[in-house]
Amino acid sequence: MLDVVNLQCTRGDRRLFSGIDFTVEEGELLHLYGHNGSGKTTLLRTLCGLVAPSQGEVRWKGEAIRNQRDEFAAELLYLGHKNGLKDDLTGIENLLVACRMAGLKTKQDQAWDVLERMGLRGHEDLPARVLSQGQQKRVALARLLLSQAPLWILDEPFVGLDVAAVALLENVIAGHVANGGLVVLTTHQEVALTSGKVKKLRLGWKEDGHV
Amino acid sequence: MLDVVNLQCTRGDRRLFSGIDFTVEEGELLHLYGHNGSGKTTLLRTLCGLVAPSQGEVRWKGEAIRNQRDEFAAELLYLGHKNGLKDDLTGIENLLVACRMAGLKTKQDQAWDVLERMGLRGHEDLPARVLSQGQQKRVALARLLLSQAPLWILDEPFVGLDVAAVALLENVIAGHVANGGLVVLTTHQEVALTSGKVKKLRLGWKEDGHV
Amino acid sequence: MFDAFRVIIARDLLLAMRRRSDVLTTLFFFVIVVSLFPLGIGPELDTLRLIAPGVFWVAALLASMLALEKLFFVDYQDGALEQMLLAPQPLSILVLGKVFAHWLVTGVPLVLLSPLLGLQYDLSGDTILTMMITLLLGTPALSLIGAIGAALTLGLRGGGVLVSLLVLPLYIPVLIFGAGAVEAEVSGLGGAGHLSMLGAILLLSILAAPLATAAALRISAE
Amino acid sequence: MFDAFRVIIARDLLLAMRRRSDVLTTLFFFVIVVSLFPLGIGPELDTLRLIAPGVFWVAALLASMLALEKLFFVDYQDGALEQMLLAPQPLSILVLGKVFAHWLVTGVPLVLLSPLLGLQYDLSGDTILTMMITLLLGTPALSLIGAIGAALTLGLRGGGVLVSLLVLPLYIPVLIFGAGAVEAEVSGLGGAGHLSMLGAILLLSILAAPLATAAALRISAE
Amino acid sequence: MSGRIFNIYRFSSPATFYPLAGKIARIAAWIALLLLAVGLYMSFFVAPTDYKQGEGYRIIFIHVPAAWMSMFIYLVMAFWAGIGLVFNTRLSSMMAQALAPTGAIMTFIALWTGAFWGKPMWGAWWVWDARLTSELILFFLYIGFIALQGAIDDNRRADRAGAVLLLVGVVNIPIIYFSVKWWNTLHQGASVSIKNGSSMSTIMLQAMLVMTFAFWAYSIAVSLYRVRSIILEREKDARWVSELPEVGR
Amino acid sequence: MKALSEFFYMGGYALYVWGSFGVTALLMIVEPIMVHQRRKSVLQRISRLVRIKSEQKS
Ligand code: HEM
Ligand SMILES: Nc1ncnc2c1ncn2[C@@H]1O[C@H](COP(=O)(O)OP(=O)(O)OP(=O)(O)O)[C@@H](O)[C@H]1O
Ligand SMILES: Nc1ncnc2c1ncn2[C@@H]1O[C@H](COP(=O)(O)OP(=O)(O)OP(=O)(O)O)[C@@H](O)[C@H]1O
Ligand SMILES: [Mg+2]
Ligand SMILES: [Mg+2]
Repeated sequence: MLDVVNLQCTRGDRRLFSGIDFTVEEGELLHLYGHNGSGKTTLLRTLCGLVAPSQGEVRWKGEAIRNQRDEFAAELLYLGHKNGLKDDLTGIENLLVACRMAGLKTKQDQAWDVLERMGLRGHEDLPARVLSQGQQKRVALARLLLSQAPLWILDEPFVGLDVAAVALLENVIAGHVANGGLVVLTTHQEVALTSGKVKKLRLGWKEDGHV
Repeated sequence: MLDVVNLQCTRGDRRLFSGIDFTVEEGELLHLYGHNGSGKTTLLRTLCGLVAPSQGEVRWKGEAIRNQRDEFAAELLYLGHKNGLKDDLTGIENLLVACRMAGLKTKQDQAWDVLERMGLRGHEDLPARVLSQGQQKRVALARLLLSQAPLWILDEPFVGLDVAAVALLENVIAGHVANGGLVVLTTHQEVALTSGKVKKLRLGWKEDGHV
Repeated sequence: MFDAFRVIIARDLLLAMRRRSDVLTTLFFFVIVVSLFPLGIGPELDTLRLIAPGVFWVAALLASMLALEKLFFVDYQDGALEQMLLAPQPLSILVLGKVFAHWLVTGVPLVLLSPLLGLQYDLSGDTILTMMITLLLGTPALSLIGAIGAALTLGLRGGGVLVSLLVLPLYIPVLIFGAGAVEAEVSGLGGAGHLSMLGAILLLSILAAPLATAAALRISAE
Repeated sequence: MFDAFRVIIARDLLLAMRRRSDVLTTLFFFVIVVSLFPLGIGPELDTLRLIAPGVFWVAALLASMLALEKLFFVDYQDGALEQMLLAPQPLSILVLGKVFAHWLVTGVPLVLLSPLLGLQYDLSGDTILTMMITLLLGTPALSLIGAIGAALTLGLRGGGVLVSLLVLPLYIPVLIFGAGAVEAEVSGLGGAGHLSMLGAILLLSILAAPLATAAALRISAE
Repeated sequence: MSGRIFNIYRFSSPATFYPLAGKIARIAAWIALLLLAVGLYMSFFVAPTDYKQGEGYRIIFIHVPAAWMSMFIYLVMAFWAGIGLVFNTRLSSMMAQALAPTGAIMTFIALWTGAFWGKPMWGAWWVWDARLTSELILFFLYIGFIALQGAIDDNRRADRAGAVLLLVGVVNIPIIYFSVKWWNTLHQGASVSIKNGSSMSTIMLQAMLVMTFAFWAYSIAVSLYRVRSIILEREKDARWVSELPEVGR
Repeated sequence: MKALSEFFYMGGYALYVWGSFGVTALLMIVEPIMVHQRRKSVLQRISRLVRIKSEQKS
């Protein structure tokens, strides 16, 4: 489904990576890893089409994503380092807006349910600004529970989450993969993904473990 | 050295915690934990004197910190969720400015050495803006290697670091504790601190593991 | 497509409601500029009446330029812009929605308040009416044109000046026709010609600006 | 203590150098405001000469007010302000340093450029000289006073309006004495009285403003 | 540089364009020097004193060519930027970038000489007249473009952002030109009409034309020389750059 | 001699005529110099790059 062909990215004067090829099929998870600054975030943003590669291309269902921007966007869910929450909207409002922008017809009570499942009961009505770091992340991740997109691209989704939330998120991801979804994620933490096929890809030329 | 007496903090309508008492002595590490939103960050900021508690007080060497603000500040190093890096300064410049503001007379080449130890060789001269998430964190943490403050207060210092950097940071913290320093930190990751006395404190009323 | 348009307008208006005082920023700035002049220049009504159209229009232009800086910046910083770029709708529609909401919040209050301020300058009823019409036609054009500049400079060092520098030359025709229409009205020449030019500029910018802005956003967010 | 003062000035100047164009923001804004008026009002030199002192001073005031918003905001957002609050030096010294650097970067260029703009308005040499002196005394006072407002509204929603609202009443005396001095000079009355009032305002604000600002920062950062 | 059709693709590669640009630049530089010498001689010694403006009118021989070049260069830049945006050719964006400083300097010269002309003729350094204003705005457009390019570190982003700006700006130029004109005719202001009575004698016209071509050649020479540096800066990792004779030392 | 000083006097317009021509000449001399310096510095940087590369290879 998602094919990456001979991808190369340059930032400033530095070539971050080149000649990257891989494929992610339905029911597969790709775990990107590598040391800090190896280019994981850049690669994920390239997969989404936010960064134009300096060489090579990304294909979705066999066609280059830059030729089918809207179609691809409809099948993609990307969560980056930044949460994309509006500080002044409450958790509920943030979730609803994000879903509707993605073209979903999410109902008010669905959103309440989902936030409760994410452990935000009693905090749904606070503006995102006063939520703790981890609670903000949870609001952002709640979109996963409502999404119908087959392809999830997640940049360090576990950062700032407590133990229980990490377990929940692992479940959600495993469920998506089991249902035939595709996931590409990065994380420095060890993550147990019980079901589905897990691929790994290491970025960076230096030895892993290099400080 | 650091005494906390009957501390209580309220945010908005919610009482985050109350009746907190503890002491951290030289050569001790306090590991704060608790679920997302339990008030860890708030507690740390109260310890620094950035947030005024609604009840109780924080004492340093037996005296309330709000009566000896500058003296306490000279013995304290706080690193919060936000890195405090200026986007447009390079790593080196950021480090030097931060140290000098803290009253240290750090030399240029000391700073270069330290950044190299933090694994930023070849990136010292880039503006912080273009560094990756983890590299920015490393620049911020480099201050630890130069600091002469006995009390370190660190809010989730391991977030975004790769495996090697986590190991390095654990070493640095352990070294500080072994030399008679005091450390208060929060983290969700399991962290092995080999030497020194480790105390733990759990915040939040709900069961840990509650999502 | 219209869904996305509606959602984004609703979101931005809600946000503006939440930061009620932000809505007032532009308006307040407009009021300050217009009211400070009598303080700086002195109270002679003849001089004031003479410079009124210029002062009003310059104030409107400055107010609009200042409001611009934040048009996309907050979305850019908290990552909401990335999500907009990845939304399955044409980006220019979303841009149009954002600009429209922005205008509702910053432009319309200014138009509505201008009669009150006109009294300070002892303007006649007709003049005030013409002034309102020019502002009504001109301010959306300013917002649309300004959006291009805001998108181009997103996340750049010193975005502030750059926006002004880039946008200013594009604003000047609007200023000239806007102030010109009012002056023509005052001097009895009739401002119809100027007004239709303003209308033409507005139309052109509705058609072209969202496309240019969308292109600029894609470039800047990279 | 002077160490910290020096470090913070050096840091802020370095930052300003990095964002070279940011240095220009205020300057450019000033130039724009001053140059737009002839476009809005029309090209008669007599009218222009009449309104020049007012236009220049209003422009300087607006430029200073706008630059303020960012005085502490960036530091607040990236966490550098927390580090400043925790530095082992009196906060008011740091504040004074920051404001001084800010004035060097935003105020001084404006003073230096005013003669050139004066030519556009066909002002005489004496008038231009008086204008420069008033600006030299007035702009640091504006920066110092403005810093209080900026600190008080830090991180509040809609900081923008609030700053303007809080700061404006304090700015108005500076505006009146500043523009007044120039006008007195033009009309041959001599602006000495106005100038000494400006000097007094400046002294007072050097003494009181940093303390007030430091207190405000502690409150806002909580 | 337009060349024959089948040559366009070949010369749109920086490696082939680089030496060609060097050659053209050298020729243009010599032409510029020659024409400047002739033009200056004509404008000071051949052209007669104007009966109305005395010797002061001689400013026209640089003012008008500079004013024309300032507008023409902007159009050329917009053309290159458009090509760069549509066909994604790096070279055309580099051309746009290389032309900008020269265009800004021409605009500045037109403004400066105009001001130095205006003082004796109109009694004021500056009036808010139609042409003056639109020239000032053109100067802002140039500075804006240069500032935008300077503020962006990434070359590709700078190219594309600059192109969007240039294209929007070029739409604006006729609007400015006519709007400013219209605005001013309503105010019979203090300004003297630029079209002064004295119809130009043929010899003056000839001198002016020679100067115009001199400025033209100068602009070509300088901008091509500059584009060579830009090419090198951007392609510094390419093989052909490291094999250039001038790099060896 | 007199002709020369008369020439420079420009019928009373000396400041304006020479002010214009002078600044124009200055700009047209400075611009090529700056372009040339830009070229020199680029070439220097590239030679350094090439040297570093060849050292790395050997
Ligand atoms: C700062 C002041 C001035 C500026 C910015 C300026 C700008 C320009 C521009 C842009 C043009 C070309 C317009 C066109 O070809 O349509 C031009 C042409 C010309 N200017 Fe100026 N000008 C200034 C002052 C003056 C003054 C003071 C005079 C003489 C009293 C003057 C006389 C001319 C003449 C004779 C032409 C040629 C007109 C033609 O052939 O169409 N300019 N100027
Ligand atoms: N303009 C530039 N000049 C030089 N290097 C740059 C520039 N922009 C980005 N980089 C480099 O590109 C890399 C960006 O990497 P990226 O953010 O993709 O890393 P990452 O793998 O996500 O790291 P982390 O684990 O820290 O999140 C960094 O090494 C950074 O230094
Ligand atoms: N104005 C307010 N009204 C209500 N609740 C508030 C307000 N401000 C903050 N809070 C609550 O206070 C808590 C802040 O907690 P804090 O940031 O200290 O958490 P934390 O333990 O650091 O969490 P994390 O692990 O996610 O970083 C959150 O639960 C938040 O909802
Ligand atoms: Mg990353
Ligand atoms: Mg926290």
